[in-house]
Amino acid sequence: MAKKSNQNVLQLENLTKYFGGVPAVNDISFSIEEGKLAGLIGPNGAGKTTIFNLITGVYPPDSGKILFWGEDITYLKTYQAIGRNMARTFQNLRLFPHSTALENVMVALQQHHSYSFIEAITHLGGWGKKEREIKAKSMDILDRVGLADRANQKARTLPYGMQRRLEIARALALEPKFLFLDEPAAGMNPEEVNALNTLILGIHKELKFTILVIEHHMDLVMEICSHIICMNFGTKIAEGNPMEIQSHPEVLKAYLGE
Amino acid sequence: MPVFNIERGESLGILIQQIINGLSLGSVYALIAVGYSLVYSILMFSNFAHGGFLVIGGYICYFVLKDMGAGILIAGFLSLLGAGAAAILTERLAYKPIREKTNNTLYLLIASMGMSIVIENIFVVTIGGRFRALPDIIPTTPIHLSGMATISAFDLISLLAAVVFLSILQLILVKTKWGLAIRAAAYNLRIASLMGVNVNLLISLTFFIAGTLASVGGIFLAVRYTLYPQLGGITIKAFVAAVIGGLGSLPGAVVGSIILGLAEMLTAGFISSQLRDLVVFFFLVITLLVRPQGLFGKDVGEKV
Amino acid sequence: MNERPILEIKDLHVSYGAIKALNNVSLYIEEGEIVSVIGSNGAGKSTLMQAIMGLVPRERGEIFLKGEPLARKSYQVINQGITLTPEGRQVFAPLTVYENLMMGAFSRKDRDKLEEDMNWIFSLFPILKERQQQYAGTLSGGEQQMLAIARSLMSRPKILLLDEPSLGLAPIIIKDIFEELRRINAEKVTILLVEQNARQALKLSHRVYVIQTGNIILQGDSKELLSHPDVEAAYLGLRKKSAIPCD
Amino acid sequence: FDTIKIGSLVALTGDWAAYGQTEERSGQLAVDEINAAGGVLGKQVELVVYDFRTREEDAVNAVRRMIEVDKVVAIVGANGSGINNATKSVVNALKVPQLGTVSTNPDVTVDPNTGKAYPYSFRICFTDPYQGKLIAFFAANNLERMNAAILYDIGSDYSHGLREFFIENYENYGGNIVADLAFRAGTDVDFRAQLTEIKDKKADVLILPDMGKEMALIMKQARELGMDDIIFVGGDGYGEFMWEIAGDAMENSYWINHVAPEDPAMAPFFAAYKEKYKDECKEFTNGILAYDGVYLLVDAIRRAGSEDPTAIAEALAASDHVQLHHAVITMDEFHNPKDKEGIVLIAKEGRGQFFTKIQP
Amino acid sequence: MSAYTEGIICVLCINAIAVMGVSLVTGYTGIFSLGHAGYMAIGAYTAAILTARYSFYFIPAIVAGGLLAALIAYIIGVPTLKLVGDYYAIASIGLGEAIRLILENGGTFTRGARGFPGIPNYTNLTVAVCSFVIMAFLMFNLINGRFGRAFKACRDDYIAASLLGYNTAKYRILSLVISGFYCGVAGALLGGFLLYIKPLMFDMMKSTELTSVVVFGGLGSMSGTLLGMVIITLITEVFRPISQYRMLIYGAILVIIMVLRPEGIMGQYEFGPGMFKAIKEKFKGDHYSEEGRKV
Ligand SMILES: Nc1ncnc2c1ncn2[C@@H]1O[C@H](COP(=O)(O)OP(=O)(O)OP(=O)(O)O)[C@@H](O)[C@H]1O
Ligand SMILES: Nc1ncnc2c1ncn2[C@@H]1O[C@H](COP(=O)(O)OP(=O)(O)OP(=O)(O)O)[C@@H](O)[C@H]1O
Ligand SMILES: [Mg+2]
Ligand SMILES: [Mg+2]
Repeated sequence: MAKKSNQNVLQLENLTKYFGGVPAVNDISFSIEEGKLAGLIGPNGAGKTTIFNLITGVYPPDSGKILFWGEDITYLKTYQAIGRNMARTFQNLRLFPHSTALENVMVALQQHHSYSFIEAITHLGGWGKKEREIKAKSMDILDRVGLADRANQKARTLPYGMQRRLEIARALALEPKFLFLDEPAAGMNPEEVNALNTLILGIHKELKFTILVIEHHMDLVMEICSHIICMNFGTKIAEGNPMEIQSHPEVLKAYLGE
Repeated sequence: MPVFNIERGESLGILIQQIINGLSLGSVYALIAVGYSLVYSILMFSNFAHGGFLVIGGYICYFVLKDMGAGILIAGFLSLLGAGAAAILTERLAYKPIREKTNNTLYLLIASMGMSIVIENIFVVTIGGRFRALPDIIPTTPIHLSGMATISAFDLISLLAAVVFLSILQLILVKTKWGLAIRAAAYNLRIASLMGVNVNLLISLTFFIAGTLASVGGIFLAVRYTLYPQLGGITIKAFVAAVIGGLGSLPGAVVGSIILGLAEMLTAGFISSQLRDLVVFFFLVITLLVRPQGLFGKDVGEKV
Repeated sequence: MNERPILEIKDLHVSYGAIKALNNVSLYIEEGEIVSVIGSNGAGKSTLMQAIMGLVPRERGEIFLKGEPLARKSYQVINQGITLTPEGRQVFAPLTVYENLMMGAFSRKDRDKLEEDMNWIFSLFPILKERQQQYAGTLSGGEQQMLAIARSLMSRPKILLLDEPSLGLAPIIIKDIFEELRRINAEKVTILLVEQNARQALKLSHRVYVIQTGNIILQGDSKELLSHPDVEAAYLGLRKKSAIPCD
Repeated sequence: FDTIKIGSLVALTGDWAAYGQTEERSGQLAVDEINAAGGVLGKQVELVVYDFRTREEDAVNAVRRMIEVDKVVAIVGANGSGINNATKSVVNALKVPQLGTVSTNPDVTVDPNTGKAYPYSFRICFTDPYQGKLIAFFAANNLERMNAAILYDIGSDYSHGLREFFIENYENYGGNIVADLAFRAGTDVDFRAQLTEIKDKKADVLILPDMGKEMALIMKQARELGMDDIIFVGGDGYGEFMWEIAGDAMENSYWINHVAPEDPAMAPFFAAYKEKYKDECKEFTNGILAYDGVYLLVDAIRRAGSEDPTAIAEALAASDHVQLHHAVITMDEFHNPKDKEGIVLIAKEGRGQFFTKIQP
Repeated sequence: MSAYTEGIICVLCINAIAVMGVSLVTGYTGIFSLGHAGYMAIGAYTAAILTARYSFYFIPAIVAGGLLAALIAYIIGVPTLKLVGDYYAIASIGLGEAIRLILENGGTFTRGARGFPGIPNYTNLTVAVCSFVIMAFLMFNLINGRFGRAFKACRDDYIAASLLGYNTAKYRILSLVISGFYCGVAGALLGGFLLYIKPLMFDMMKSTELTSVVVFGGLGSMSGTLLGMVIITLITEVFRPISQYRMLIYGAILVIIMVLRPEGIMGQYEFGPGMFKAIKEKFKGDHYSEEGRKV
């Protein structure tokens, strides 16, 4: 697939989605360049999560187009979209509650460290090596988000803040090229939000992901994002760097309430 | 030589007759399906012991009538009360401890299968497996409809009973705060109790209603057909009806029952009696494929 | 003063199997106070709230409401005038917004006042008015959070427990909600608040408890604590190891 | 050993529980009487009763346990051909005779591939082909009704067998099958759809190769549909409890049975049963055949003069004019009682009364 | 060894193979099926017809039985597996019954309700035990690894699973097909053991038994399933002398286990090194009701 010259990894063109009579997403277009750490902000109900849902194929848009690495992925099924090397976290936690933290990560990680059905039922061939690899890498990722000592605790018994970090770990385990984070800092205290800042920046620098993050913690967004898109009532009202956004009159009116 | 009401070739008469048959069968299914659906609507599991409540109701009625010589009103009342109490007891003994420990309704389902085996076999070991019949407390005398078809008073009464019970229940569910509480509790018992709902009381109440409905069904079945410990087994058809209608939806349970009754009778009458069940199950699967949540089931879009 | 505090917790212990979530926690709330509880992830804040509501069994310890032992079943606790906005929204997804609000008012006896309160709620959260007939499960995260708070307000509690009410809300909404809490409090509603947004919580509340791995390690006047030398540490929740490595 | 053990394979749970309980009681009654009269070969007889839940896998292990653990020398039961079809491999491998009570399918005693009898499989009742023929003979010759409808249980091997042999013979006698319809026992309780069709086809006799409960319901519903003139003819599934269900609809129906309840020879049995169990023996066909089954086995033990199962099997095969209560039994080469008379009962005044004996 | 003990071991092995299949589909993938006896029936009839009519050697006949059952599972699964929860459960009752009804209406080919006699006696102790060992080996391997985790992920939250890139439909079908194969093989062995089969043997009651054993043993625990199966089989054997109470006891034990340990006798755990630690933890707690964070 041919990379576009401007290296837009993700490109939304006139995306629209109605629920009943409500336009959750209304004629939205924007694009994200490779390697960017971008933010998507907007008041509650602006349509941010819906955009994530449209990109990841949870539901199809009413109209518009989604290009990913130049490929049209508008109507792909969820697992097909994810198969294009993207990963996301959920605003409302979606862990596997009865599995341990480690298992939660392994089930994502194995997507890229697979072995055949025959190897699986006979335990011959690459099975042992691959399994060990999956486990070790999963532990690494847990360690990265600070959950290594909780690896064997059931996900649902983790406190809320840790469940959020487990979600991030699981998304990382998919080894994506593009990471979508939906309110990763919800339920964290200021100090933890700071640490999350560092984590996201670290991931971004080290692993060279492109990241799009939805957040209501403005400090975080303004600090880490180099490009911000702001929406309200389903439409895009501003786009630019943090400085531009912070001084955009409409953004201030709609969102920051000042 | 034989004298028939139906002249050969009067297939309209047969059609009408089969429709009447189907409605009558469907109304008995409905009485069972509604109680079953009610329990489903709150605890979200298929209570396979429901057939057991029906048998309990039937036997209580039988023994009160036969051995105590009481009238039908007393017998019916005691049987409703008894089956309702048995339903509450079952819930308290077998389901409450489980739902307090876990959210997974599969465990409730298996416990309910266990309970249905227990109830059936309590009757087998105590009073034996013999088939019994209630005296004709509900008239089954046929009424001839202008020589075309016959309908029995029983059919009319069971249809009426189903409609009345359904309407009352539906009113309760839609109009009262308790009805709302049932639907809220169905989604999440813990949060419902956080709203001040005495969840255990609510569930007991639901089971009581379900038990009494089952008992009505049991008496009807026992009069129309026969009474024996395994009678509860035929509730499987009522389950199917409730599923076709949409689990947890009471109007759905009734409509599903009627549809199922008609489908069975028309299949047996016009397609093949050998394939009756096959067609019924086929019908079930097709319905579900077209509408996975049943005819009246709500498909609440899940947000990600 | 002779009068007992409106809510008093003595030596509360709660465990989940081997995990000790609350260890010898004692605290009190005077009538008309706003008290906040802060602490890091897993400190036991939500457990404390749930223990008050009777959602988790107490292992040891007692809770008094105006000197009388508090009921142990959650529906009875509600009927004694205490309401919790649970952590993580937990709205009734298959019910409409309107029905969720009606459920919030389930324990109310004065049902003729419901209409009035519904209007009050709608003026607080206009978006909920628009979405009255939408299934709560399809609301956006922030809208669900608003609904959860609104639902607890519908019960007109004497004591309102809030577990992270600002979760997922836009700053402007948080500001509004905190203002509204102050106003409700002025009408003699006592508030116990769990917040990650500690600075905001401290500003709003009269007193604060800091909780760490199940123990109360610090308590005092909110204004004082804001300038307390250890407060920086309290913000961090005194974790031995930072939750997220910052290389 | 100081007792001689006889196994009794009955269904005490599941859909056939009503029959199984009667068989267990009747078998025990026979054992008590035999023991009171001094037992056999100087020893007391003991009945080892196992339930098989109407399931073949269960029956197979029950039979193995009787033979291996309890060391029974012979087995009476079961009452279903399917069960005996599954257990026959076990009893013939372990060499212990088994006497089916109401197992009427020919395959129970005869290997369909070789046409020879299994050495250890027997029955005390007549077979499906014979019973089917009796019903056909009776309908065509005694009743002179030539337009028959059949309503059979699609899930039952018994019902299938009877239906097949009835059709074959009835057509030979010149009858017409105007309707051949099915239902499913257990889940179906409403037969009006089929009956409506039968009514439309103007059948004058309705053949019911089924078990009691369903037959009762069918007759009741047929009369409700205004089918006043059709005659019901059934097989050995008849039971007195049917009156309770079907009531007046039973009147003047005919049943081709192994036994007749008012057979004077059976009166002591009914009295003793009532005395012992404070209950009427309403499922009397099963009861009597289980009761006489025990007597036949004990007689074979006596004739064999030994507790050796093989000797008992040989003695059983050699049964010649053995006087039992309900009949005189002579085993033919296929281990079926030879030329057993069909007893026709007519349902009248609340019970099944002796009508005639037929032997086509 | 006495024929009685041998018989029990054979039945145990046959049932074990069947319940492993059901355990995979119900315990691991979360598809609640009440129709798996139907797949046993397919396996049983295929092997019976092949061996008795066409004189096949028994091993290919058994494998053919398993494969045909798997194929039918695939054909049934593709359209119906989009149903979830009790809806699939009720539909599966219908599907299982449909298979049986087709066999009953199969005319001379299946000999209908009268049953199929004269199957050669190919299931002896050795065959049963060997089949069990092989099938168990493959099954335990399968669940210990990526497929086991994937099945569980689809069970716990199919939306989350698909957002991890899993084609959940594919995994659900795969799991059903494998379980169909297992039940088919079990059915084939059962035919060779009883030497006579009839459609009624594979009714809903049988399906229900299979599934309740799985829940009884612990959803998501293969060893629990096997342990549960042994316990249930032995209970029915041990209580044989008090025949009429047997089913009562069976039902009561089912209820009591669910009440005392709803997660089944093994919970989610497998036999193995980590088991005791895990079980100890399990007993200490963590049985608290989950919060319904459904959305
Ligand atoms: N499945 C759905 N059915 C109906 N309405 C929906 C659905 N999903 C979203 N909506 C509506 O669309 C609007 C946008 O929702 P979305 O979840 O995208 O908001 P958001 O920007 O993520 O807000 P928040 O910050 O509060 O999470 C909301 O008003 C919501 O109520
Ligand atoms: N159901 C449960 N089973 C076992 N352990 C639990 C359970 N619920 C909570 N815990 C444990 O109890 C401790 C306290 O949890 P709690 O949810 O009260 O923390 P919290 O202070 O509310 O954290 P957060 O700020 O992240 O919400 C944690 O270590 C958690 O893992
Ligand atoms: Mg959102
Ligand atoms: Mg918390």
